[in-house]
Amino acid sequence: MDLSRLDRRVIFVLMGLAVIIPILFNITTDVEITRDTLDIYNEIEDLESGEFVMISFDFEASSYPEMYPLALATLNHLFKKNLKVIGLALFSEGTAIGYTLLSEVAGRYGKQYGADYIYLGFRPQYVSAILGMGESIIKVFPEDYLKRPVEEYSEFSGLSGYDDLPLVVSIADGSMPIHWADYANARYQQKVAVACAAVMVTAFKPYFESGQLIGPAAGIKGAAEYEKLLKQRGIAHRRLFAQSTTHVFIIVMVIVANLAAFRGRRR
Amino acid sequence: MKGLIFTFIIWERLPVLIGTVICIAIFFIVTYLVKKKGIGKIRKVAGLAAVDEAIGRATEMGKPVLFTPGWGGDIQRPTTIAALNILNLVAEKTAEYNCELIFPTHDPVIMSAAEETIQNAYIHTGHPDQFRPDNVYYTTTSQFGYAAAVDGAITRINPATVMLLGTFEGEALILAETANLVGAMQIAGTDSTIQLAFFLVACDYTLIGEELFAASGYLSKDEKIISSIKAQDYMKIIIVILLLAGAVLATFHIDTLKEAIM
Amino acid sequence: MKTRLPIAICFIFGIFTLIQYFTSDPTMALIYAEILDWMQIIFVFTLLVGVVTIFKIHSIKIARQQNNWPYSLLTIIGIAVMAILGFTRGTDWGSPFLWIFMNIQVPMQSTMFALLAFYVASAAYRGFRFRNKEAAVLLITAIIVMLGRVPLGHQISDFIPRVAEWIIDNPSVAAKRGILIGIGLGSITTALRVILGVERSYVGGK
Amino acid sequence: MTVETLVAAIFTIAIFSFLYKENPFYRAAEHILVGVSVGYYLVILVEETILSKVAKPLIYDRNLLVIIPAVLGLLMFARLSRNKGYIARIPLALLIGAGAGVSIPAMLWARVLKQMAASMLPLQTISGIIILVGVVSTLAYFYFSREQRGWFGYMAKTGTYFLMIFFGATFGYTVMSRVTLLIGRMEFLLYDFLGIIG
Repeated sequence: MDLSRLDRRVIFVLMGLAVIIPILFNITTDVEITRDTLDIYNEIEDLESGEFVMISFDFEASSYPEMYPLALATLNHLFKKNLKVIGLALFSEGTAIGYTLLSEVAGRYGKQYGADYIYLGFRPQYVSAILGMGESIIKVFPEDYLKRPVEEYSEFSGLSGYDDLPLVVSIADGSMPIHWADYANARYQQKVAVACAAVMVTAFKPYFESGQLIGPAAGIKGAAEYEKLLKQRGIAHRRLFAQSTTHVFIIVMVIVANLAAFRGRRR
Repeated sequence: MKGLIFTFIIWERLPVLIGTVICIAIFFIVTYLVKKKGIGKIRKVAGLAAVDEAIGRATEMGKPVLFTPGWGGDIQRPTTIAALNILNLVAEKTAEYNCELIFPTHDPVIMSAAEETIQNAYIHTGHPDQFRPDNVYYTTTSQFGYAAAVDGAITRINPATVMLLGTFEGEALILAETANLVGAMQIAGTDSTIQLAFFLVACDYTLIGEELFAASGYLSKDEKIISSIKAQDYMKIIIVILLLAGAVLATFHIDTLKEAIM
Repeated sequence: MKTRLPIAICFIFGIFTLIQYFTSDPTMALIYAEILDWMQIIFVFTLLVGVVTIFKIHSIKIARQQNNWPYSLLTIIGIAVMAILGFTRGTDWGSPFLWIFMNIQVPMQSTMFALLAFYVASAAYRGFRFRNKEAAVLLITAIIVMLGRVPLGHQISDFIPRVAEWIIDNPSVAAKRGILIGIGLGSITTALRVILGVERSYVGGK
Repeated sequence: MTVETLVAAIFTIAIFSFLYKENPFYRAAEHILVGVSVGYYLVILVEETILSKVAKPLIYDRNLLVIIPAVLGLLMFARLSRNKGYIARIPLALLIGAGAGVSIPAMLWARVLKQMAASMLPLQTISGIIILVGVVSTLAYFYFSREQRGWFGYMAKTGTYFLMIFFGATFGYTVMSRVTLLIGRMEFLLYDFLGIIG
């Protein structure tokens, strides 16, 4: 059999098995906490209870499986700290997901909509939305997601621009944190913490190293670390075992492919 | 008057102001030099010849060329503009060879700009009748709705060449692998650094980051684009000099330059 | 008129927003905030145009009974159902609009994205070869990072995650900075071309 | 099993079937996905923007200023006409012009100056040297005014290696993300749909 010309469907089947089998075993592994996750955790931990914090659901429906554990961990932290949470979305698909997640976690902590948190909804054209909120949040969002004027919520009616927000948290699957850095941080020196998909880490790293962004809690490992810091082991911990085995599977495939190609060449 | 100017300017932004002025100055000087002194030579980017080869191949096989600028770019992005410049050249070639050109996109504004570009290219080369407006279309703004639609299109129309030039995100590898599955030649180019890793592994030819901009200049021999690339090159020289100076100063614990820039 | 007016508008708004950045003038700040609002509103209309286009394309397909027209019908039904439900029954918790979104759109899109895991495997198998020194560097770095970012790497040796972290914090950051600076410069010169009216591709010119 | 799970599972499997080959089942799912996502977008946009930023300010606050962007927006529809398309260039020009204007200082500060400052590190440390060499050689690779020969060729070549390290690291991280997504979908099929309790 010529291994270097394996039908891709065979690879697909093997890949499927590499994921399914470990899931069935349901093994929970432990994680080491890294500095990156600790950075965002500490930033939130240092806020005083009752301070405002903005959380932006900057992701699309497609990356929900990866973003869900991250969003859950961050929201748990925000509500546990009794912060006043302002939710919004800069991707249209994040709108409904953000609202669902926010309501779900707020419910667990017995938080009241309008008093402890609000959800502003979605604005297109993220650059002008991010810049606009620096001038006035209420001008950008005169109404919340439920179509009530934001000024009617006495706890939130005094919001002006970024000056009132010690921290913005961006839960992102794509490059939105870079826009937060390029516009909110560059123009208004707004602190922006990031929980993001693992795929974005190398792209964002220069921004973290230079202090333009804070964090990140990244991917399933970041979520597991965050869970450990909050002492609430959950979904991210459960997924790590399958994650490990699948990585190993891909590495083995690459080695096999190279050996097969090498043997083919020698012949 | 002096006091007025003093309060009018935000002084913390002075470094940015100086930088902007320098950039604008270089831009004008270089544009002038390129026009008058003809300094407009740039090196060839590897993999460029592939564009011609790819269209020739499609013509021989009697199959279409599919060009898509990816998901995530909008019309004002430099990448999109570079992609449209290349599209213009591709359209001229496909018009000449009478080869079908298909252009799906996720953005209605890009769609209309592309339609104008392609139509002009067909008129320009004297084949206005071959232009089919239905081949330039909007799919959906949703990322994977777009990916599903382009994927479906690739498997159904079976193009000889797939050009993935523009701003790509997660959908990049889906499109590249599907193109490979139907045996199409893939030419990719993007400034989305994450997807470049996949394009390099999965595609026949890949233009890396700024090479995409340079490619559009090299191919079109367009003075305005070449001047831009040249201007960027001069800015890079300044940046490298500043970087070296800054690092040397930092070594001796002098952070003046660093602080001045921030 | 067809190209001059747009270029003039482009120039005026470009120069204004550029200068405004450097000033503390309150009137200019107000106008600037207004412009940002306008951008959002205009942008929404461009998307509406897109929706109309897609409706048109699929309606034509159905009307002419072109190849695969029943599938186009599904698209039209999808748009119509979502629009009707969204506008009449709201988008709040428990609305049918949100139900379809969470149970049809979200699962399909995330599955579409999950297909990538399979493609990663096949692309890695097909394309990840020690062809030359560059490819070898790419391959080895990828393997170290893949191992270093799961608990398994840590269990094999403490060394692996530490090397992975070092790579990401040093050489990888350096390369990304180079790319960032380059793209930053590219964006600046393109923006200048656009404002000065040299770049006219968006008005269909050369 | 709830209706929700059943519906989601059917569509999930329809998409996965593409891995075997393109088929009518996938094609139907693809077209439904396009339709539903466009419909979703339409509703969110109209409710979140047109109503709250155009209609309500106009009706309740008598804010006549919003008529300007609304009219400009309506001009975009000229695109749909065969010969009046050029009218749409006016609102497009505003979007592009203002977008370009705000981007210049933003790019210069965040992508150029800030990144430069962060790269000016003391050269006694290994990471200071690596960052400097890496940034400079990568910039050399993207320098187009000179052929990559001689000493300059070596520099550009060094840049290529830095780029490859970056792409390799990115590849590794991306694999991680994609695998997580697949695990998420598989967990859904195994736990929620098939009811296999792990």
